Amino acid sequence: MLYRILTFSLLMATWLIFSGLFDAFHVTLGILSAGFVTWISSDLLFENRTISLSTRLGQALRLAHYLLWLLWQVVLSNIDILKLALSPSGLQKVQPRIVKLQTSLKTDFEKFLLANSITLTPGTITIKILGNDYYVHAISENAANGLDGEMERRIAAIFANTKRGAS
Amino acid sequence: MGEYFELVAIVAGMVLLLLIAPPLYRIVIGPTAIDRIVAVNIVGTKTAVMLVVIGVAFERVDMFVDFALAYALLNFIGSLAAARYLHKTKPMGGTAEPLDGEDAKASMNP
Amino acid sequence: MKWFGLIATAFTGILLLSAVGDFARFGDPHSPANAGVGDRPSVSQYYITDTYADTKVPNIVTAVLADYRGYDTMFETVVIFAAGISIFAILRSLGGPVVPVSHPQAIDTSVDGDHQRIIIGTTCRLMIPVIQLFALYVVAHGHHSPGGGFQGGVILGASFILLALAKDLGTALGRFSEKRYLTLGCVGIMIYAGFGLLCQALERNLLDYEILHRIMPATDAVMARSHSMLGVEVGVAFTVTAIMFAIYSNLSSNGRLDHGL
Amino acid sequence: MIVPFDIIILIFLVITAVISLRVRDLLSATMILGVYSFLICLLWAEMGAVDVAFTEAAVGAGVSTVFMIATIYHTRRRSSD
Amino acid sequence: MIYDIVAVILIAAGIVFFLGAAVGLIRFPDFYTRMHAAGKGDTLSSLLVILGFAIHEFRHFDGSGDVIVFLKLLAICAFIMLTSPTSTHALMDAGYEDGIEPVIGEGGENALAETRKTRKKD
Amino acid sequence: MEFLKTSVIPHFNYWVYVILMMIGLHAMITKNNLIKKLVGMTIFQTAIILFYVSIGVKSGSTIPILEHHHDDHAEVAAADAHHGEPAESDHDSDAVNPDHFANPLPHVLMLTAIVVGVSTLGVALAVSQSIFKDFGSLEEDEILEKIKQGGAAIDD
Repeated sequence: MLYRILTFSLLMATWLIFSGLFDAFHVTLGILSAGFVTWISSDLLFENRTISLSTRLGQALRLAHYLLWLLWQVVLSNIDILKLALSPSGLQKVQPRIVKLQTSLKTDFEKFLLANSITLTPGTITIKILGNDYYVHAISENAANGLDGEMERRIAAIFANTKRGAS
Repeated sequence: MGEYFELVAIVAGMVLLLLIAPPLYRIVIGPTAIDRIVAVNIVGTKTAVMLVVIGVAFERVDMFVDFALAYALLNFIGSLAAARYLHKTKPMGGTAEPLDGEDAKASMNP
Repeated sequence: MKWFGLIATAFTGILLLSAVGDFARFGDPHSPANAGVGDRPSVSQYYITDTYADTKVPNIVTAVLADYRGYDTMFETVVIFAAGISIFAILRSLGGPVVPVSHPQAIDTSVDGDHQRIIIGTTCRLMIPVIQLFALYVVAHGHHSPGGGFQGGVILGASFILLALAKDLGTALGRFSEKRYLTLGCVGIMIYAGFGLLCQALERNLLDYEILHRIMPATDAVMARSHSMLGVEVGVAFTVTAIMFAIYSNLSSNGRLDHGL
Repeated sequence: MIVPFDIIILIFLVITAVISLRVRDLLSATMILGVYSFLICLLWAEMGAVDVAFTEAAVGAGVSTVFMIATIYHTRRRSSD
Repeated sequence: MIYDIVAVILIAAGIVFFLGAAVGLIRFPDFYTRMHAAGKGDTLSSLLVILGFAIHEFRHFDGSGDVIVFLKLLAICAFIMLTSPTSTHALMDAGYEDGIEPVIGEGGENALAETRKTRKKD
Repeated sequence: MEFLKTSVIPHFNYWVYVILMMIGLHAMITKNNLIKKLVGMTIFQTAIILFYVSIGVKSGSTIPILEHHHDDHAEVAAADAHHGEPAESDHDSDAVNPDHFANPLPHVLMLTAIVVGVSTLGVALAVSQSIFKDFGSLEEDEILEKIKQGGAAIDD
């Protein structure tokens, strides 16, 4: 029930951003729509419902902080690609390879975050996840060496205090 | 001030439109089917951006932002469907034909 | 055949091109279609100048679609519904034991990994509620910004299609089963026709929404038109959602609704 | 209506239409038809037909490509011409 | 004024990154490396261009509509950030499943090669 | 050159609509594959929609959605931002100048056509699947050959 209310309020906030009309009629429509979506797909937004709300809040704050760091990594990766693509000798530096990466992350969401972060950071894209092994396509040796596990540590730190409740 | 930024929008839009040409080149040449799909994905993202640009040029962004949002939300359904298709069918090495005739097919799926 | 096609195409093309010169210049505000002939204004000018006074709806296209030309739109919706029903009639194999027909190409040779579930599944899990909310927003705000029943319905249908693509067809059908979507399609049409018949019951013409202010609370004759348009759009959205998902589920499973793309 | 956009998009449209009909691989043809739909959505937005463009955006990006891929999955991917 | 300058700088940067992605799409040797250019260049550059226009919209603060448009544009950025890596990954994986052999540079290895071999034997 | 200036340039859109329509028609006549024919049909259909929308375009006009009317605050801001338009048009809707808005009628006619078009595309694809079930092919000549031999399995 708690999670239903959380879903509903998140969706309602999204509706208010979408709508921009705050008269009674449209807000009523918003409540109806958000309620409807909560009814048909509330189980989609949050999968694990055993975590308390305060830990969720802490996770969300740390996640936002992590996303800012990730944004900076995205800028770096683009400068990387730009250098490779535009410099005349760039194609010699393209030495693609597929490397295997072991991870100790447990839950699906952490793995998802790691996979997308790998995809967004310089020179690497996740191809497959088999169990705890990530198969990563790296565009050069440099990029492959960049996968030193810092990202994994950061992600593990986000969800650090929920290991008991999660899984 | 408004006209000045409108000009910026039109110039940016022209450049963005002309930058659709390289993916289009990839679509025309594209050795494999999946190269073409990648190019389609790029054009889709660019379309979402272009819609915002057109909205600024019309000075009615509040109307155009809605379907830029629709594109951002729906764009990956097409690529996802193509990816699912390629997942579920025989590996073809990117082409519609088996690689070297029946022998290759037999060796792949004995 | 090739030469015949080329000749026919060229002939038709030349015929059409010879008429192109008679059209008004592209973008001419005073062409007959835009400004009427002589001193008689065209109907589109009436729509632009008088819609807001008539219906209090800023989006002229929505107003014309759902109010002035509501009769047209009602049967467009019926056409969509009929398309859904005919696909059902063509493809759906009902009754009897399900014979496992071998798909011509369908051999799942993929390495069984978790990436499908983890990456695509999680993204779709996060996206689908937002897409559904956005679709409802599009339906509800058709009066003030582009959008309306058709667009919202297609987006809502696409969200279920996305669910079917991310997990499998069974998951999507578990939420939105065949019985439900056929019912929803009928309900949409009935909502639309119901608004029309309600007007007739109050002794006005079919789909003449003005009279509905008698039964709607706190509305006058103008706002009644605006609110009835919203109701009609909701009906359209229901039908379009149902039929889009019906088409997808039948096409992707070849009418057997067992496992799709 | 912004004339330079108009001309560029129309040229691209003709190119994509021809290419989508010339490819032998039906999956590619379908995806290129998706590009065609994106471009025509841009064209209508630029001509001021916002509602039409929105419909085309929802239909072209969301459903029509998926329908065609579903059919190709159950039939055959290769075309003889 | 300062907002406008920032906006124009962001848009210009976005266009430069788009250019990088486009050139990479043409020049890179195989599908996998092209995917690097396409997937990353596109994400950041659309983000930057949309952010530039968002800042332009944010500038005149008097009406409520503009803040809403600003927030909506930020929402577009968020959704592109979420969907773009996913579709990149999906296409990459689909390409591998379709049997396209990656070009391996000198000194590199293909860690996925054995999984493909075992599948062929099945 | 004179022809180009007087006949092609002012009617550029109409020329392209004819070209697109002929591409679609040619595909529908000569292509052998049924899916290819459907691709041609889609192109043909969009060409017609392009024709209709082109008719409704007015140069210098904006989209057919009136400015904000719901609150006075935004209305003033909108009137300030849109210097090209007389400010009183926002207050008095009788003073809306039709030349400032694109013609909404073609948009209405074509909006439903797109969604109906995708539904009919769905029906056509369903028929193709059904044909493939019966004949095992989507090529027109192979299907005709099988019909001539009478070897089509009517029941599957």
